[in-house]
This record gives sequence, structure tokens and C-alpha cells, in this order.
Amino acid sequence: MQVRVLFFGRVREIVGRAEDSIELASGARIEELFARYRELHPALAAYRPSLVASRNQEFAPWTAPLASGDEVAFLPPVSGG
Amino acid sequence: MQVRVLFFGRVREIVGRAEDSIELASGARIEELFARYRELHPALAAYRPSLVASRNQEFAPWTAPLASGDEVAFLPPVSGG
Amino acid sequence: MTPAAEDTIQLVHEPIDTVALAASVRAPEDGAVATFDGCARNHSRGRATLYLEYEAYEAMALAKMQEICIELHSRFAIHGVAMVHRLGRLEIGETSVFIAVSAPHRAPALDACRFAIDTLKRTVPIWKKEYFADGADWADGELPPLPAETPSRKAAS
Amino acid sequence: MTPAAEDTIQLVHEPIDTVALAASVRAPEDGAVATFDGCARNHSRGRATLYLEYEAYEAMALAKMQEICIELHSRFAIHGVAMVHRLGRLEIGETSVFIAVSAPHRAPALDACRFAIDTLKRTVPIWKKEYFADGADWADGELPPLPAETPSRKAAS
Repeated sequence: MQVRVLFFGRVREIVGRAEDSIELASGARIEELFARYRELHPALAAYRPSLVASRNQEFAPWTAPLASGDEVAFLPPVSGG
Repeated sequence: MQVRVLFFGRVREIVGRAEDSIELASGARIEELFARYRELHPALAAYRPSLVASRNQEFAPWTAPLASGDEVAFLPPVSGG
Repeated sequence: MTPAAEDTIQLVHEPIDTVALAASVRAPEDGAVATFDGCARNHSRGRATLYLEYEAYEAMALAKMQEICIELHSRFAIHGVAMVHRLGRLEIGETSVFIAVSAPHRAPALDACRFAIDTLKRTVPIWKKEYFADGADWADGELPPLPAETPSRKAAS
Repeated sequence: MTPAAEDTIQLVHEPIDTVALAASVRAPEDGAVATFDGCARNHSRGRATLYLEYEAYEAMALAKMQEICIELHSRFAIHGVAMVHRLGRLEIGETSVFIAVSAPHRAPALDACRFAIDTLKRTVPIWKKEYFADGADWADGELPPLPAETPSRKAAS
């Protein structure tokens, strides 16, 4: 299945792009998706404890299973205002 | 001694004037000054519990003794804002 | 922080220029401006209000507003304060009081703005009369804090 | 009270018209308008700031701002809300976020304004990068509340 991945702030800078589309095994969880990017960009590992995941524009647990067409992001601590 | 007395809001309406100058015995207290106006304007009596006195533009206890040239007011509950 | 000398404390008889006041408190060191705009609403205690009239013990009101301003600076890490109350007749929708507070961070700006309006409504000698279709009445007010029975030693001015 | 349909929730890339927004929430039934203006200040963590850049997960940020707005109406006796955040490059002194809340009485307007900015800073996916003379850094942020480990059942959009 295909999911869309968005990157923001420091995560965007580390990954070097604002979005991606990736093929995953059916039923993969957000944490498995994150692991794929961490392998490609080891600098992400240090930031993992301060990231929150989102799925379809809602905060989601790292254990949430993904479905085809989902939109996922790994959000750094927010600093609007 | 002479003191200046100011009236505001409902008290001004009852007394029918915005200010007055009055001769008092030396050492008179604010409550004695008020009693003079209450005699002239009995309607003031009902409002006495909701009034606060001021002396020289500071809130003052009713027992405060007055000095010549003092400026006194009997202030209804404030409703600015 | 910049001293309170730049603060604006006024009683006015014309419309309050809220835009200019909000701008006046703002400096490059500030990250937050909180404002409170009190305006004449069209109803009170279930009755339709036509207009309002405010009167003040002006000298004492200005002194009390200045005291609030000093207290704001001592209690909160703020920069600038503007506090203006209008007197006389106000039509519905017009601003009767406007407070603006700037600060490097948001919490002191918000806390100080709230403290200012709450204290103003309790301690500043200003009175509102509400005019209805069938009469007029003084608004229920708040009793200022009663001073202790020890007479104040402030000299006649 | 007038429904939230009139509320303004926006992300913009140009300067925020704070005057128009503050006016937009105001109706004859209102006795109070509280506003919060967050602006780019010239220092951060002891360093002189040159300018800021904000970015957002725009669709999610708007959804979260809308959620805050709905929560404001359910928690507080308010009338109108305007909540606008600016994105892109901001010079010192420019407004990054503006919130205005109107209500018949002051306490709900002030409480709601504060709740709105506190919640926005905790839950809305917007990020600020601070540019200094000697480099740039992402601002320390706040970790949004972690969802429970029960997967949400929201369908893909």
C-alpha cells in the first residue's frame, strides 16, 4: 500500500524534502514507517523522543496501523504563536 | 474649619448638587459630615451601607477625622469599565 | 524594561482611539500585546439599553488608575500599559474603557491586562448610568475595598 | 448567541489586519472584546533576533484551530472569535498570531482569549525558526498531548 508522508521544521531539514510517497506492507504501523526514514537519515534518531506522529491530520499513537492513502507526518514540538 | 464635599452618581442626584463647601467643628469625623447631609436629604440613609468615603482622593474610614481644606466624597459602588 | 513613564493613563470625553493605544505600548522587545475593550452593550439585566452615561471623580479616578499601573509593573514582567476610560454619553457599541499591555512574553501581558480591568472595576471611582426605553438607572456597582479604621495620614492637597 | 459561523480562522502569508479582525468579532450585544497579539520580538534566549520564519502543516493547523474555536464556544459564554496565524518571514515587531474574542461580559472574553492562545501554542502544528546574526535555530516548542495508544479510526481523507 502507498502512504503519503509530510515533513516539517527540523525533520524536513534532516530529510531534505517536504513530502514523500512510500510503499509499505499492508498493516504497517507508524513506527515502522518512521524506522524506514531513520535508516535513511540517522540524525532523526536523536529527535524521535520529541516527535509526535499524525495520521490524516490527527495526532496518532506510534502504534497506529496505516491504511492505503493515509497521510502521515512526524511533528517536532510545535512553536506557533 | 471648612471642608469641600463632592457628590457623584446617585448621591449627587439625591443631594441635587455636585459639590458643596461646609463649616465643621474642628476634629469632626467623616461620619459626622455625612450625618449633616443625611438630615437634609433623608433618602441618603438607605444608601449609607453601600457608600464608601474618601478623603483627599483616598478611600478613608468613616471614623477619619477631618482637617481644614480637606476634600471629602461619599462614593456609591463604582461601576466603571 | 522601559520605565512606566511612557504609559498612557487618561480619562477622555471623546471616542477612544483603541488602534493608536494598542500600537503605543508596543516595542521591538515585546512578543505579546494583550488588550481589553469594554464596550456599551445593547442590553442589561434583561432590558434593552439605549445609551450609557459615565461620570467620574476625575482627580481620584486618575490617581487610582495610576496606582493600578504602578502595581502592574511591580507584579508582572511587562513593558508598556495604556489605560483609558471614556466619560459622558456613549452610544451602543462604543468603547467605554480600553486597556493594552505589552510584554516580552504572553503570560504577563495577559495576566496584567486582566488584573488591570478587574481592579479598575473595583477601585476606580467611575459610575455608569444606563438609559432604557422606560427610564434610567445607575448600574449595580462594586464596593471598593474598605480602608482600615486607622485614619490615613495623607495631608490635604 | 450568534453561532460560530461568523468566526474567522485563517493562516495567512501577508501582514495580519488586527484592526479589522478586532472589529469583526464585535456586535451590539457584546460588552467586551479581549485580544491577544503575538509579535516577533528582537531577542530570544539572550540573542538578538533578526527575523523569524514560520511554517505550518496547513491543513492540520486549520483543523486544530477550528477545534479550538469550537471548544471556546462550548466552554465560555462568548460571541465571536477571530484567530489568525501568519506564515513565512516576519520582521521584528510584526504580528505572528492574533486572537480576538467578544462576549457580553468580560470574564468569558478574557478567559477564552487566554485559553485560545495557550491551546494554540500546545496543539497547532506551526513551527518557528529564529534567525540570529550568527545562525538560525528552531524555537523550543511544546510537545502536543500524546494520543492514547488506541489507534484512531478516522478514515483516510
